[in-house]
Amino acid sequence: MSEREPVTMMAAPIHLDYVFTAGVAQSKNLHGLEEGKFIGQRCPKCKKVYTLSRGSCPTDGVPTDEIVELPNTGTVTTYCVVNVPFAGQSIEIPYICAQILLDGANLSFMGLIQEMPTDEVRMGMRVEAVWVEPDELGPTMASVKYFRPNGEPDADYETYKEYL
Amino acid sequence: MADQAEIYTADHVLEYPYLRSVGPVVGAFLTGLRDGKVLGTKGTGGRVIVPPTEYDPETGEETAGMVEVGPEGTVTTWTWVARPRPKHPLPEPFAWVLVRFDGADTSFLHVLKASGPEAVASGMRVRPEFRTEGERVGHVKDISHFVAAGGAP
Amino acid sequence: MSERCAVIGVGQTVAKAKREDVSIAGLVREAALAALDDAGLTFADIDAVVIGKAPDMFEGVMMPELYLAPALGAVGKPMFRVHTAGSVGGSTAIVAAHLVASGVHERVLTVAFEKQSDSDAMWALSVPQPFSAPLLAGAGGYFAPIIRAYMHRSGAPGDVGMMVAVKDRLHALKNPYAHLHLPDISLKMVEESIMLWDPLHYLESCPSSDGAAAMVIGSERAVGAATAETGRPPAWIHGMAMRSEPTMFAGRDQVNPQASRDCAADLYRQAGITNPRKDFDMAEVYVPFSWYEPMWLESLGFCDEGDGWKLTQSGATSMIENGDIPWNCSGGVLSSNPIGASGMLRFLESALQVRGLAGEHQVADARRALGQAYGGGSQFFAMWVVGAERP
Amino acid sequence: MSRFPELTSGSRPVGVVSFAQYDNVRREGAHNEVEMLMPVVAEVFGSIGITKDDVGFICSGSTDYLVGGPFSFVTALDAVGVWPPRAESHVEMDGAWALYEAWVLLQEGEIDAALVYCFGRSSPGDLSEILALQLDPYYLAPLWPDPTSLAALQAQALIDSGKATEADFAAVASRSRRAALSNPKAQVAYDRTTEELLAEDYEVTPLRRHALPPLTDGAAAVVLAAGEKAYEWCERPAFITGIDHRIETHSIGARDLTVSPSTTLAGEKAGVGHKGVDVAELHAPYAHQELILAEALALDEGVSRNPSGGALAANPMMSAGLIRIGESAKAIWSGQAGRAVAHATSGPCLQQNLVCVLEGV
Repeated sequence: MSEREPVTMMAAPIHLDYVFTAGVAQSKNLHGLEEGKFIGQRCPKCKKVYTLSRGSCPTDGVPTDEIVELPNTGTVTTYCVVNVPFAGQSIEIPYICAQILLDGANLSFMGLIQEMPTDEVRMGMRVEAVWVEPDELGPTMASVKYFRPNGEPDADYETYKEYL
Repeated sequence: MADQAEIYTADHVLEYPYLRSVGPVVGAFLTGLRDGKVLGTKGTGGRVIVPPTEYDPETGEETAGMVEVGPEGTVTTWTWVARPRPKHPLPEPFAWVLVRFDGADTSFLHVLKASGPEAVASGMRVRPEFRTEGERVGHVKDISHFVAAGGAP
Repeated sequence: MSERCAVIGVGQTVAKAKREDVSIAGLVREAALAALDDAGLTFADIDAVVIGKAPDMFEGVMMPELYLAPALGAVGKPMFRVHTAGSVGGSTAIVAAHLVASGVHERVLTVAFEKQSDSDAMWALSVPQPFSAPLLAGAGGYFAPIIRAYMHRSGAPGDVGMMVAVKDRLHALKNPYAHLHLPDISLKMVEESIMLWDPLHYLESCPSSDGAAAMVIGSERAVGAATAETGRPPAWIHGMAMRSEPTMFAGRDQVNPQASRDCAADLYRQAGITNPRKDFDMAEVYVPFSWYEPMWLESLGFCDEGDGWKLTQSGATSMIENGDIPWNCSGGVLSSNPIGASGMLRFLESALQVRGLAGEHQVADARRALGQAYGGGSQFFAMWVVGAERP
Repeated sequence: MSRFPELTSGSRPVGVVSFAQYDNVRREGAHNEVEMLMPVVAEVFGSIGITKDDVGFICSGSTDYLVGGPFSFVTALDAVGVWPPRAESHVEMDGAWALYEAWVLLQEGEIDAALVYCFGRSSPGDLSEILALQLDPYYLAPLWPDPTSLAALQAQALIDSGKATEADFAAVASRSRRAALSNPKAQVAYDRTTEELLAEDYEVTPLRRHALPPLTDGAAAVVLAAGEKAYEWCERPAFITGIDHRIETHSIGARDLTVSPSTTLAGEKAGVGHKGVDVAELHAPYAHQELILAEALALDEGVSRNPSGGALAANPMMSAGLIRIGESAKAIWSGQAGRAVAHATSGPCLQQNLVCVLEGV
């Protein structure tokens, strides 16, 4: 028996199940996504409009309880082109990962850009959201398939430089 | 919007097949289990530490050498689990036991098969039931469980 | 009211992609015992242990300080666990130093580690959370757009990042503990490496390493005893600071975060630094992606805003080119990245330099050095200044 | 008479001047962590009329595994709003240790006040499985022992030593849940006799349901203030005259489970025995652990133990320790106690323990 190699490694699989609660504010956002709409929330103190809010204004620490419906269009503030496949990621590489500032919002979020060559993406590019089919809409960001150029002229750097 | 008050929940799975390198001391113990033996190491003042670690559990000083202990041992404390949880080592009611192997100065946590709580007591003599040689891989579960050894404490 | 304190011992493991020869305890002990040895001490001399690491999911051990307490000789002592994301190695050292500066303890052992080969770092950092966008791009995907914004703002030419990637790897050749030893490193080699997250090439990104770092921080009295025992000088702590800001908020400057600037200002006030480029002899700064060197050069006041890339381009930060303000002589995070320990390695390397014990990557007559770490979405900062002179 | 008590630990008097906690509940289904923390932070500042601008340091305690993802403390920061940037730190420990870090910093005199907060939810996952991950990853975690089974091994050892009986465990539970009736934040409170409790079935021997803590979602926050600042914000601050924490070895097979030497040592360092104690808030998740802790701290019969109901009334992870300090401070503020001992624990079978002595003047 002792001729066998000494043990050097040990498998230790871990599997844990959770049930997450989105919370009040996030549920409002998710409800919007389920209906094919972006929801913003305005801070009562600083008046900034937050997308994908978890319920608080990150600078004031107070509930963002005023609901603001946001349009489908926005501006790419900055981006990168991803050339590396990630576990669990089914998007074909290369793809564009961009910070998108919806019109009327004061915070950008990361979104996928499609329907264009990756080497033509630029800061300030105007984009619009493409949603999944109505029967596929759900309370998740996956309801937004991706963003694509909407043909408008690029936004002036001055208009989004604070949101990089 | 239909129902403003609806709160969404979502299932989430945190899962990963960790693969741990075990180093020389834990490795020696696991190798021993795979080969059907229980090993300890010598800590500060010659105390025999089972299961062995690279360090003395009190002083942190380096431990030295492997010594075989057991295979029989004595239960130092126990608890009867009438309703095992899904990840527990045994599906049927069992006892968790701390076992001090003969020749060891510390105790080892494992499970004991018994007919019921009345058949378990601190001080009882027990021995490990190893899995078959082919099933053993170098893991603490190479010991399937403990059973009463029958001898007097 | 705060007491003088200094680093009196340091220890680190060799960083490797997989340290398959040790357990987690074995890894942290390697660094801890080396630090004790350097200080001429044993576990019995230590009053308290402060440990830091990044997310527990790297190893799948929740609050591993509980399991590691005996391995670090902490039984019967206070043991403390810090977690501040990527800055954790730095903030752990700072928490340990405060235990001495406050007069609570005389000798504190501080340890930081990551054994990320037990899992997969990329997985652990991007566990998909419900309700969030299913766009996974890893840490580089988060930072690359910020880098692009910096390039846009500063007008930096596209090859500056590659210069940093080469420079830090050349430095690493002088450091036997570094994970990456790439003797053939060149701009061409970086340029030809795969473009992971445009504008970041593979070789402009940090590796994933197993490793640990440890230091012993002592009071003035402990310093005297250690120096008498070992003959090795201390690294006096001249100042230390931490700052945090939210991950995302309207108008946030992610390129040059306010928290970074505020942290440096507080630090420089404590240490009497008025001209960082002149007052420091070297700096160990958390640069996980090449472009963070010019970005932090600006943020930390080594040059005017917009000029960081010029400093890098001029060779000022290269010890190979005898630059006047070498950065990351150890090879930095670009050459070794055991995430939880990476910040502490910056602090540790700055201490090694002012003690004159950095070996081949020693900056001649280094008297004062900066150690910096950052984490999260460039939102958590930890910094210290160490010097050869007693403050 | 001095406005400040004599200190055993440190040299600068630091007082607990405000405390707030979330409603302890089995399952907070509506609100996420940020939404739970926001009202707690608002209350801990608001009740003494200050804002985040009045504190020079923020320290929090929480753990990623309860949330199921890395960096859970990062989003929690948005409940405070750390802007402009703040000196801030986080421990992967109970909030009681976050308070310790803040207390250390306050000793140095650069800052005069600090916010400490913590949160923990047991409801999203299976706490019995999650806490198994706290154990030695080679020898213990692969067996997935749950914390109640480990506590039961300790309880059986206590019985075998002749120091306590199952009836003693039930008496602790009966008293704690009765006391909890007057604690509006308690999750489990009832008026049942020891005999009634002993009629319950075993969860795992020798522990019956009454000896176990509830599963709790909760959060808590404390404001610390040093020197005169403490009196500015609080009529009768609960000054920390002693604070210390110690850890034991990890393996429960290498420990005498019937005693808590780390608590004894921390208690000595914190000066528990220097003067009489009126109130002791002990973080004993399992009923028998209160007996071990009381012995370790040499508390006499005159000490009111866990008047809040303790962790048997509500046991929010990473928070129940800080809540013991908060409840002790409340007893000082109200004049109900002149001197109180608060205790926090972490790890399997009381592996790590913190003792904090609070005094009013």
